[in-house]
Amino acid sequence: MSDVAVLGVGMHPWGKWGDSFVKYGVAAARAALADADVPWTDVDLVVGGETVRNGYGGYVAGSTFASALGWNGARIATSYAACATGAQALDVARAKILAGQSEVALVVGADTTPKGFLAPNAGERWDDPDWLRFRLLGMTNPAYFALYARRRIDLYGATPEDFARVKVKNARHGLSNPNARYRKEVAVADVLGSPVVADPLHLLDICATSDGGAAVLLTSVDYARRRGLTDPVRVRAISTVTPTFPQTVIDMPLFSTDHAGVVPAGERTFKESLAHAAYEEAGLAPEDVDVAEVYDLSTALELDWMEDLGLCDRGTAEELLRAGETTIGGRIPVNPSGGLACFGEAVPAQALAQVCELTWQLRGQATGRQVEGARVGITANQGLFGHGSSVILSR
Amino acid sequence: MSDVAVLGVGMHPWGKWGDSFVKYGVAAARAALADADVPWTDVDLVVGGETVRNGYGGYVAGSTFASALGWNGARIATSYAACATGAQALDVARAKILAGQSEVALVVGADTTPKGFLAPNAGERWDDPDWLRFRLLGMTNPAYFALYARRRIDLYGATPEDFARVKVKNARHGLSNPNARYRKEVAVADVLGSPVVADPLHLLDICATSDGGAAVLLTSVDYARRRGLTDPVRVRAISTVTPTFPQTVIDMPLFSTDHAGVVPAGERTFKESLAHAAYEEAGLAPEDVDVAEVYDLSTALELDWMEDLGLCDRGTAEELLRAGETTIGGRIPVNPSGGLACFGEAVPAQALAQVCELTWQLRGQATGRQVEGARVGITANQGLFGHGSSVILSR
Amino acid sequence: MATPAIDGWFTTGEQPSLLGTRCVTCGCVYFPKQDDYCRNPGCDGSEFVEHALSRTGTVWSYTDAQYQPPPPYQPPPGDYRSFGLAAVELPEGITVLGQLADGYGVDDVHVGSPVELVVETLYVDDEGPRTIWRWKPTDLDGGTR
Amino acid sequence: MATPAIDGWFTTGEQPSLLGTRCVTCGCVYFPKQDDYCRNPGCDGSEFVEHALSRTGTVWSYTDAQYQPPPPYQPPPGDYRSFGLAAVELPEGITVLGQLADGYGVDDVHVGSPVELVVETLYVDDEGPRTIWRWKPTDLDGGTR
Ligand SMILES: [Zn+2]
Ligand SMILES: [Zn+2]
Repeated sequence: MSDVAVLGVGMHPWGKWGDSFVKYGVAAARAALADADVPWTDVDLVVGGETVRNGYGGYVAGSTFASALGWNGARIATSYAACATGAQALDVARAKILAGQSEVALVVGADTTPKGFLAPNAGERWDDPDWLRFRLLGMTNPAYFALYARRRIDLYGATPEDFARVKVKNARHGLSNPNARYRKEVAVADVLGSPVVADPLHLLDICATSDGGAAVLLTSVDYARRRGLTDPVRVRAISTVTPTFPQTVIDMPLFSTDHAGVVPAGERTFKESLAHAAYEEAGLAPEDVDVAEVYDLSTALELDWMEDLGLCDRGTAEELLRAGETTIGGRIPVNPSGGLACFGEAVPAQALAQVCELTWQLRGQATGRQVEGARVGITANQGLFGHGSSVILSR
Repeated sequence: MSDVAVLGVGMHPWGKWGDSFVKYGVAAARAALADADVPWTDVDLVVGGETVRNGYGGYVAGSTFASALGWNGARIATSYAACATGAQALDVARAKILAGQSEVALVVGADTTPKGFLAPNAGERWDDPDWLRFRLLGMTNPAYFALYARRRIDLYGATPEDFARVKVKNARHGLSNPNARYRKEVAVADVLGSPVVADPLHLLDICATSDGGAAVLLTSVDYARRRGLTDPVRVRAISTVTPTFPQTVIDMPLFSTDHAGVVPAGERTFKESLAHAAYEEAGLAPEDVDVAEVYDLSTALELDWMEDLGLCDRGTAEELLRAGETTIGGRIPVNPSGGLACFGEAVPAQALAQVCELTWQLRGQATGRQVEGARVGITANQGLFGHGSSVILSR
Repeated sequence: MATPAIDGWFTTGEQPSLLGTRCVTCGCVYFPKQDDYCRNPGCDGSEFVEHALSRTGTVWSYTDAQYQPPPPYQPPPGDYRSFGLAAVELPEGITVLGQLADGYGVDDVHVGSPVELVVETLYVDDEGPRTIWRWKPTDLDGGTR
Repeated sequence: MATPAIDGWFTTGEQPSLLGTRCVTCGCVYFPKQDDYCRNPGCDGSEFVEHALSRTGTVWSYTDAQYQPPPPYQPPPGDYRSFGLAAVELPEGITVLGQLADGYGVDDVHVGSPVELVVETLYVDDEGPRTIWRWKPTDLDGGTR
């Protein structure tokens, strides 16, 4: 048995609230505990998703949340993995449970983010690629997203209208999600009428940065059973594999790919391998998936992810989109939560928010955005420096 | 079976080399792989101890080391826990092995540190206690150490000469340690003649900050057996418990203790509980310990640790010290490596360096500083914000 | 005019005191102020009232800063002079750090000796003197030292 | 006199080129330079020689920066003007980012179109112009676009 149970999930709504990340994390944690009806004093492990933009308290997020909830002697851990932070924190909690070293683990991520482009911390760091890419190239995060988007246009015939349709769909999905920051219909013309940030991506193609928090209470299946839960949502896979050398797709924040002239490139791209490892671990295939939450840092990236997850063949995501198959009610709804399009990114919380959404979907509690009969859900995201994750949950 | 095997250990010598932390980490990792005679391509998990002072590459240390050693598709994780970082990284690796999700895990920590007092990162952060304690109080790390040292004087009759004797002992221990930064005899008069930094602590009572790296290759006991190792050094316990509320000993970098007026304080201090949990997990007692590596951020702290670890009664560490019982050849040698006194602190590497030293001691390979017949060793350290660790290894 | 180096952490009258908060639900006291959540693990209170801490207490331990601390410490004008530091146990069961009052050093206190809170200038900036709370020894001769 | 915005990353003559390193053991090429350890997982080489990358390649993808990037980006003097960016595949099997040469934008390239390396001014500081490598489209009409 290598499953663990998702006993409770909770979020602090995404937005621009101007409070401390700790407040969001505590609110999300208490919501998850309340959802599971488990007292804080039962928690024997707290894993924090680190935020690197909030002083020392952010570096030691596990400690910060455990202390804020009230020191109870629990073990703590703090994980950092850029956008995959939440999934890696979840992975640590799962491993401790499966190793028999924890029964009730609380995983928390929260962030307070500045307005505008994400930029490096202050100071000159001539050996830090994340600093140098701004200094030497003016290469922002959206510029990387735009490179991927442009390839869809030049290689597969995607259009800016297709990208806009992703936004339209996700905006509609998120309309009644109480934790979403943006809850407003958006038309294709709105997207195309918004300023171009990095050609071909418009402002409304790119996700904002938000404040927010999310928490997941993981327990052993035994603990869940002792509490009368015989059919909890279960974590079936957490993939956090790294690339294989040479990585031949340019990856934020780097200046170049690896050199493919000596060692041949592997058969799968990094993002494909993330999903592949998740399916292998779960013993499931793309056909088994009922719902997906993927990292739509840009609208076009959602289309990439559908193919990386094997939900359709390479170059065909636009077809599914145009046919409405990725909308709730379609064959494979993508981002029923509204995705990053409706939330904006709160780095250490985001991968956990995906797990929260899938949990609600698999329990049939996603009011106003429910994917009917969903039994298997998958998430995907990618962070800087070879980080990424794919989590599979099932009922 | 909840043991895992320490198959290889390696270090990059401590010093002030002025290179990137990545170089130290890679050197230590390759040394650990060579020590174990395991190829890098066998490693299926890399856990990095994060450094928060080296740009983005430091935040994602697991990724940074995995990438530098060459992307091989391994899983990665990055842990941060201030001074306990290395132990927490080890704990993640152990959990993944015991959960059956890894067989060969490489744990790496390395740092490049600035000269002088450790100071907060740049920028104004009026909600960050680590920033505020400098701004409002001028309260440096040595000032906290001095508070603890002074209590030993006022409560137990310790003297500055006693503190100096710790330095003299550790300097002698480290004389022939090839990884130590300082390899020079020191006399009591040298310590007492050095400038007072924070009364009663002199410059030579306080550890420096260093560059350095350490790595530990953990494997399942099965994997070790398949490689013909039937009696490897084993990890018996990794304690990373947190305090219980109210924490009544003032803890760096905080302004106050918790309030003990409503909830009564627990029976053990935080540091005592760290060791207690380690002994419980290992099924061992202080009497079983042959050798200890403890975090002598100051000379006086080594004396506190001896009592926190139960190696002697509260207030009696000076007696053991004066009687030579904590020297190699004595009843319970403390810091045979030379400790922080000879190394200086390299935060994410330090707790791993302790494990390296105990591994060499338990294998009988600690040339020039061997504790004869050592079968059980314990480590201890404490970081900021409720972090700390105690690791027990045995043969 | 002198202004506190940080807003809302202490009062500045003749009888200054540190300002913390108290959880309305369980009574736990916090300094610095805690406003959002109670850190007592058995309490999920989220309502707090301001709470002035005791002005006097006894020394838990003490030291000094013989070297100038690094930034963001702001040195007072003139050559560097060392200053004392103490952790002080207040009667309500909380220990609070502070510098020792101007002119006092490690020879003026011992573990258990009494101190009281004063407010003095920490540094001077464009807007004038910036003040901070400090602990002033009140029994220089009665100690056991 | 113009100086590179970063030392040792590119040459500045008539035929400028990017400077990387090559692992003596396995032949893998690195840009930016890798000097300490080889990142080929099957190689533990630690000796490297400087290696000039191909001056020409084909566009892997491209975009532009229509808003001024945040610091540490240093804008050139005057009002903000958008600039192009491209990831370029070099014949030896490595893809390298760069801005597009002055005056060129997203309409001048497409996936697969050829470019060559030029060196131009990135910004100006106290010591004069600071230069950077850029990709210049070389076949403005021959594309399939
Ligand atoms: Zn309370
Ligand atoms: Zn090589």
